[in-house]
Amino acid sequence: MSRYILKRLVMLIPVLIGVTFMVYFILSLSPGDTAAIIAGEGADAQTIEAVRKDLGLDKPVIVQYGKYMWNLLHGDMGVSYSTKRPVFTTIMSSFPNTAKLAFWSILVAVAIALPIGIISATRQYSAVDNVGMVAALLGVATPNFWLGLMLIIVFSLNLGILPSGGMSGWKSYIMPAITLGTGDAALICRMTRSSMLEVIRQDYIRTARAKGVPEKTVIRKHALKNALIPVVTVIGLQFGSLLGGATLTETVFAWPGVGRLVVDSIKSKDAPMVLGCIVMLTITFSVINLIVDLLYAYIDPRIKAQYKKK
Amino acid sequence: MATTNNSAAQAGTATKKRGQFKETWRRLKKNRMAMIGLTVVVFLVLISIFADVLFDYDTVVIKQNTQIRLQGPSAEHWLGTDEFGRDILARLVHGSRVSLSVGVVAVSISLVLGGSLGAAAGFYGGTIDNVIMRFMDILLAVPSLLLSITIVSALGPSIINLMLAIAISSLPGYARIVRASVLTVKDQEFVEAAKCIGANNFEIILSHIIPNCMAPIIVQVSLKVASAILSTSGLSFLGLGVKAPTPEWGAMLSGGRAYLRNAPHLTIFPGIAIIITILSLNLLGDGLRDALDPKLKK
Amino acid sequence: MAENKKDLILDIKDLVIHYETDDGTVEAVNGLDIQLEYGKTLGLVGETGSGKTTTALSILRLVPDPPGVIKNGSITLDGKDILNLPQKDLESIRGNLVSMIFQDPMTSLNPVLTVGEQIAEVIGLHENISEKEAADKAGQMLEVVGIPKERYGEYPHQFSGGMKQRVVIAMALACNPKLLIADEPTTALDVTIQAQVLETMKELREKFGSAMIMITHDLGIIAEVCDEVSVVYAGQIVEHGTLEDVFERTLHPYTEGLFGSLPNIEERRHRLQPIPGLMPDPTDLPKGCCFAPRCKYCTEACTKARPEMKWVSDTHYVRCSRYDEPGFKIERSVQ
Amino acid sequence: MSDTILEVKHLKKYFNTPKGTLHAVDDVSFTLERGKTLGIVGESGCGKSTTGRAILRLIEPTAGEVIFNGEDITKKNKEQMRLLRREMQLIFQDPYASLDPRKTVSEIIGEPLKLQKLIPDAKKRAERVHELMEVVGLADRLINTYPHELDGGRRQRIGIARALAMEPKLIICDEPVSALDVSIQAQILNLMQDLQEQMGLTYIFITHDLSVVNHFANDIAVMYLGQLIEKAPSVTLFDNPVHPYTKALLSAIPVPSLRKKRQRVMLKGEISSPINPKPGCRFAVRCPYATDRCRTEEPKLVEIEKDHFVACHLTEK
Amino acid sequence: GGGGNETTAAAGGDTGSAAAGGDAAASGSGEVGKTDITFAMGADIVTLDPAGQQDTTTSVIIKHVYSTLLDISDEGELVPDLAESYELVNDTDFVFKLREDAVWSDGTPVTANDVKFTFDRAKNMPKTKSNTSKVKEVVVDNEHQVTIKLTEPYAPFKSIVANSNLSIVQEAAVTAAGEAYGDADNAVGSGPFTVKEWVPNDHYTLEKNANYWGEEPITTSITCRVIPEGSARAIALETGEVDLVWNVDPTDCSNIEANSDVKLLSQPSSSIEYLGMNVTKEHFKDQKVRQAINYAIDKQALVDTIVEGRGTVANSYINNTIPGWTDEVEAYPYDPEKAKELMAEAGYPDGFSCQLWVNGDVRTRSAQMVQAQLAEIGITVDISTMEWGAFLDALNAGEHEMFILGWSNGTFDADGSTYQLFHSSNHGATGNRAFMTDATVDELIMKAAQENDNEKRMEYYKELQIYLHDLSPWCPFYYKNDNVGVRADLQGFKLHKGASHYLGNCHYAK
Ligand SMILES: Nc1ncnc2c1ncn2[C@@H]1O[C@H](COP(=O)(O)OP(=O)(O)OP(=O)(O)O)[C@@H](O)[C@H]1O
Ligand SMILES: Nc1ncnc2c1ncn2[C@@H]1O[C@H](COP(=O)(O)OP(=O)(O)OP(=O)(O)O)[C@@H](O)[C@H]1O
Ligand SMILES: [Mg+2]
Ligand SMILES: [Mg+2]
Repeated sequence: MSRYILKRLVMLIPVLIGVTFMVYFILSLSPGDTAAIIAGEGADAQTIEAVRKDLGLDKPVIVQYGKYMWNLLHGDMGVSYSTKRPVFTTIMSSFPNTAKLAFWSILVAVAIALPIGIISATRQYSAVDNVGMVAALLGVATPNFWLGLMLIIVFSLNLGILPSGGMSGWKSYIMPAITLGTGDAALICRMTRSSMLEVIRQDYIRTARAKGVPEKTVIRKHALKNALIPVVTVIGLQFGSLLGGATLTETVFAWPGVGRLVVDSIKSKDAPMVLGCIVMLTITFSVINLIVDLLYAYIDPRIKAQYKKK
Repeated sequence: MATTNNSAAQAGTATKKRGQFKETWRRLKKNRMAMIGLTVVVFLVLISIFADVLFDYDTVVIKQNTQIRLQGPSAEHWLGTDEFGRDILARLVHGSRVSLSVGVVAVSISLVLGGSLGAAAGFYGGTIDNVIMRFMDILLAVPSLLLSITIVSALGPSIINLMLAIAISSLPGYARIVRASVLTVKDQEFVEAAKCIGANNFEIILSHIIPNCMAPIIVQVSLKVASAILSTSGLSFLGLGVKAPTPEWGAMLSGGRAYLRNAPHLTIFPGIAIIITILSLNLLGDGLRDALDPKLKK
Repeated sequence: MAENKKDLILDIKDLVIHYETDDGTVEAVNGLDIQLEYGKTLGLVGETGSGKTTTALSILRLVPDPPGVIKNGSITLDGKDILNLPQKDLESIRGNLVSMIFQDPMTSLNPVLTVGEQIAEVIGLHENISEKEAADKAGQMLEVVGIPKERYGEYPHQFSGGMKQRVVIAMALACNPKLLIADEPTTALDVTIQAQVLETMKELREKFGSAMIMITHDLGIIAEVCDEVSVVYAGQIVEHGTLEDVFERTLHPYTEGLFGSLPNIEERRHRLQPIPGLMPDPTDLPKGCCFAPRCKYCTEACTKARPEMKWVSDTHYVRCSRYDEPGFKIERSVQ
Repeated sequence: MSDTILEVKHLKKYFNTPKGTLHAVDDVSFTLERGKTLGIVGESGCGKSTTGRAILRLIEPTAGEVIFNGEDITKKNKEQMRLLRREMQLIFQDPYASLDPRKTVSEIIGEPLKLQKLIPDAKKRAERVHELMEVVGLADRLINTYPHELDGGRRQRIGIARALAMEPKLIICDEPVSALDVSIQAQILNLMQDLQEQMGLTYIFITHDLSVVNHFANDIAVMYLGQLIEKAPSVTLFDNPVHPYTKALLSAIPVPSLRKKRQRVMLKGEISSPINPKPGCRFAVRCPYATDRCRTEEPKLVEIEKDHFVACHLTEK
Repeated sequence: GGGGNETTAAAGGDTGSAAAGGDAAASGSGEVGKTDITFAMGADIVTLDPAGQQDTTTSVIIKHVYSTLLDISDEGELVPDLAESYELVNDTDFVFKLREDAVWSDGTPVTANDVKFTFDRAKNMPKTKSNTSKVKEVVVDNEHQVTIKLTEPYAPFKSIVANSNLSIVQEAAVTAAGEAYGDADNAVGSGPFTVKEWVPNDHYTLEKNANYWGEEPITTSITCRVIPEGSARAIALETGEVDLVWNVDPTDCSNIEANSDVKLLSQPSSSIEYLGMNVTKEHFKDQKVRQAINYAIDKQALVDTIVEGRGTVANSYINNTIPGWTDEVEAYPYDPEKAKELMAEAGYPDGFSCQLWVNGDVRTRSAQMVQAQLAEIGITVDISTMEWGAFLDALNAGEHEMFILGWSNGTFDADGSTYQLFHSSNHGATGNRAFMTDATVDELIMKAAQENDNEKRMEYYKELQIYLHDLSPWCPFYYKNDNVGVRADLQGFKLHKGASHYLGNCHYAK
């Protein structure tokens, strides 16, 4: 098993190289002179040149990239072009916030999605199923930032029971987590439903019933665990994308997370910052995928056996 | 008795030619939710086709009239007017064109690109598979919205770039789906049978594998068009949307957010338009999934 | 025989089950009767789709609903009226009074639970004992079917097909059921393994004294393990009798066809005599005898009305309108 | 000797799996005469299908020669192979999986004609498809139906028609009837038998059902774990099985008769894994008569009487 | 509503003319209650190094943490800060006399050496380079006096030293921290507050500087929360999560006005919003075209739509709050007919097509209006919304035809509204994005800059504005209002004319 984990972690290296290269390349494509942006409005040509030299932007892209990677391999993510602060500390101050939010959002999503998905599946084509599915779909269909703003108006402004934004105490988690959670809930819900439908058609469910296992236990003990495997994948993927893709929600709720950081950095062409974020996200994303895969093994002994062999 | 039987079947042959379609359609028809979805989608497509007939672009859609700005729904302007006094309904109608075409084009691009990559990976396996899928892993490692943002800010905001960005960021999804379905189809005996009667790889992919991978792809497409529309609105929120004054739902939605409290209709109507579209595409997609998957037959 | 009701474990009368689907109503079971005595083994043979599994499921009231609907008939199991039993009582009967073995051992076991747990579960459900005792007993059951109890904690994927099927048998027999229903229990297995499993089943059945319904399409298996045979065609029993009745005094043309279809080990390269045509579409059964369209003895009258059940002897009945016509004779010659 | 259509020499097919090398087919040799039927029997996973596929080069054999009509086809290039495919065809076990669900009956049967450019003209091709359908007993009205609308028996007839389209000399039938009901099975077996008589076809008939091969084949080869352990004319094999495994196999068949009960030779255990097999007789672990020699030394296939080959140390007295 | 704005500004002042005490007395209770204040801004600060910033967001915190030689009072007057007085000893030499009691937050005295260090450093820092380009050298006369020698007479210099990016930094601290100077743990200032913490993208907190040498602030701590969404910012104020909101979006103003719990303070700002034209480009070489565009744009409609009426149509190129502004020019009236005439005269009776480049949501909205209005006189405008970096880049390269930008004058000297924007030596990046090259303009700007007599200077600026008005390199849109939202019961807050509001006196009554 540990060999398997090690192998997966080693596989991460080429992905990291690929990702950083791709992002570096795209960023260098983008219009706008980085030096001019850093130098700021009103800087003269001389200043811009000075900044350019200072940051090493006068060298060819590939050299810059090489230098970046070299430093990265030595554990140095560099300093932000725009704030001069070390990239790593900046990311570390916002990444945990995003992670916390992502965690609660997924929790909300799962708490909503699993019961609805299961009930929908066990009563396929019933009214409960239809209502549940349409509700779930509404979750996917509603643009995040819109829902966020609506929630703020209702719960902060009109009812005054929740803080409109920022990250202070458990109350401030509620609305962002719901905003993010509902979208994911929809996906998880649908996945749970279809996976559950698939599983309850299986012979072993019929066997369990034939053994006299009460219906509730059949669902809980026999069906759910089997149905969870694809659901766990979706949860893992969603969690991964929450870590990087919560930009809109973070903006609406003034959440000091990495999503805003990375978008701001993209816009200001702050390459070290963008790359730092991307590297960080890639690593966590891969680690989450790994955890998901290990979870599979925990859920499904057949998969565990496969990992052991590899 | 035998003869009557025969002639009855003979009469049926002409229609049976398109059995697969008919079968799917027959099953789809029974799914009320999916039919609602389909109706709405067809309606939207019609609206976007006939947008110019309904509202003139130059004189109604982009023409400003600040005297009547931010008016609520009225007989004259069914859905009210926006911050420049433009008719929101007219903009929504024309916006359906942009939103739908962004969705459709983005999805087509990534379907064709991602699909061929995935098909190649799945069919040939080995090194080709490895190279392609590792490349997809790289794309997949970056959250798709971030990737779109990076690409749009690199290429500059415009409809085409928006489509490209969304297309590229959803490449890996298609590659994976197509690859997976190719893999399942590839090992079916009928592919071996084709090989056995002397079909080459190209013929096999074209006439056996692709048609049999269509079901999951069709489903994916209908769902992805929806998420492309959503992504567009997200990018508009970040100021990376289509060029003004082109009406686009996402841009309308995020542009109206400054007026959320005083003139909520600016955001509510585009919001509803997006929700309805995505909802119906999803209903249709889910319905297609059920209709195309004989296992789910009741 | 049929009147002698008091020692029947199972009494199914005029059972009608339909599947109401979008594509039409599948008439899966159409007036089927089964009487089975305690401790006896009944074989059910018939073609694919003839309604064997549906009948078996209905005994446990496990016919999927929707789309399955039990239209008519009664099922009395050990004196209990199954069709009108409350859900809770049903659950206490399943796995206990009656248990079922399904065709495919590969899919009948839950892949994420250990085999031991799965056997212990049924024991725990029906016997008022502690978890520990249930586990012990499950271990014993494993030994009984010839699997070392050390393998209690292993998962189904670690077992071969034959062993899995034996686990399923252990599970089915764990609570000493009075009736065991085996739905094609060896179809998925290789011949040598099938022989092993059948052997195990035979031994155990003798040991536990359960009655059994053996569903199969393999007449060889019937000959080997059953006391009585019912031949099912289109949801009806067309011929029923003891082994000798059906094998040696075949009365129904369909039964004859079945035998004619079998390649004979003793007689090489003779031409087989298959039944022509196919089973009728279950959503559109003919008005008359369901076998009429394929029957070489078919007459005008056969296509008009469903034939009645006719007792030939105490143990043997047939559903064919022509059987008692003077001069009518099945061609099958018993070797 | 001139009548030999196929000669397989030391055919091997190994698969590389994560667990090790899987010896799916391990040194199988036999010859087959024109117009005859060779039955290959054995338990699941013993390499029957792999043998069939390797002969057709649907999978590349690891080693060995396949001499078809005097030519070693393992040395042919793609284009030559394509032409050779006209001569040798395959009928599959699973009539559901082996037909493309998106194609109509006529498309499926017409496809080989089109691909091999035998009948480029669409109209003539349609006529030929008609003929073929008639040959296999498919009603004309089915011409435009899709496979999923048909039952297993008819589907298998389509598979047969497709194989016949190119008028092959050799047809490898990979369990063509095991998915079918007995009554349908009998229909198909009769059909295949008729076709063989009419067209002088040569069959390799793969099955696990001994009663079927007995009915059908001239010679029977028994495989165990990738190896051929006994081969003899069917009569000989049934009357006088020599290898302990063959005996067990024969005795395990349930006989649908009340009078002729066989004496059971019960085997213990199950077929073991073909991955990195240990030296020695592969059947030794299950063999009631196994000796130390069996466990260490691999027996060779020897001809103990005319046309009767056995690989067992116990026969070499 | 141009007139209304001025009174709103007065409302800002009515909280007390002298100090916070006046307002506190008025409310009847002399006792001070809550003194920890939270306010909200739309973006985070960039650094705590004064020389590393020049954006308005960051300058706020710099103003509270550091001191400058001179300061600009709430009313826009130049007042002493670290320098208790200054003297222009000849045309080019300024002598600044430092306060002797001024100390750093660590207790050490602020010395002339720190001032010299600050200016020497500024000459090499990208963002302060242009502000110190006229500084020849800084001479330390004694511990509390420096002489700053300029390369040429430069009247605006006294205002420039009030710029927050020329805040005096401590030599020891900067040298110790090196490149990393500007973080919460190494910034040392001599202002009324010190930095307690800075959590990027979330908030920073300032605490009263115990060693502050000036008037002791009432506020004990100031927390700034970063809330990017305008409406969320307003809501946070209304729900009381924050006490004050720096920049209230025009669309949120009416909500704040309608809510009695909160109050909107408003005054004309020192910024101007304009449409710039690249006078080197084909169509825009022609003054008539530029004038036609000025006639064709309905500036009042822009004010009403873009800033919801919270601004004044710009009549001139200098802001109306800045000394030197003239009311003698009048904004081009909205007159499409006249515009069409001019277009015809210029040889474009059927108009032409051109590009308009913008950045950001609000300016994109303005651009849409411009587009719609220019369409009326036959000009087809293609709008490109760009990222800030790309936008500046393109403008600096002079590839553009038209653009929309704003200019904010931080020094309250008219030079700050003219030299960079119109002098021919400042093409592109430095500010002259109209790429103007006009001898008269250059001459007037230089004359004004080098003239130390204030009255004469103002004359030059008037002349310049009249000339520019006619030349029309821009179409000035409006002077927008500076809108600050506060809790209704917040006391001690006064609007600063240059939007550099001081929060040190904010508090609530008990
Ligand atoms: N869930 C279901 N929904 C609809 N029709 C069904 C369902 N289950 C079975 N049927 C139909 O009912 C009929 C009887 O099916 P059943 O499974 O009882 O047959 P069987 O004799 O067990 O066949 P087999 O030998 O293939 O197992 C068939 O026509 C079948 O298609
Ligand atoms: N493509 C492959 N890769 C790896 N192993 C394979 C592959 N194809 C077959 N095998 C293995 O080779 C062995 C022989 O398989 P084969 O399909 O020839 O058996 P068979 O005798 O036809 O069995 P069955 O009766 O189940 O069809 C099996 O153990 C199988 O798992
Ligand atoms: Mg069945
Ligand atoms: Mg096989």
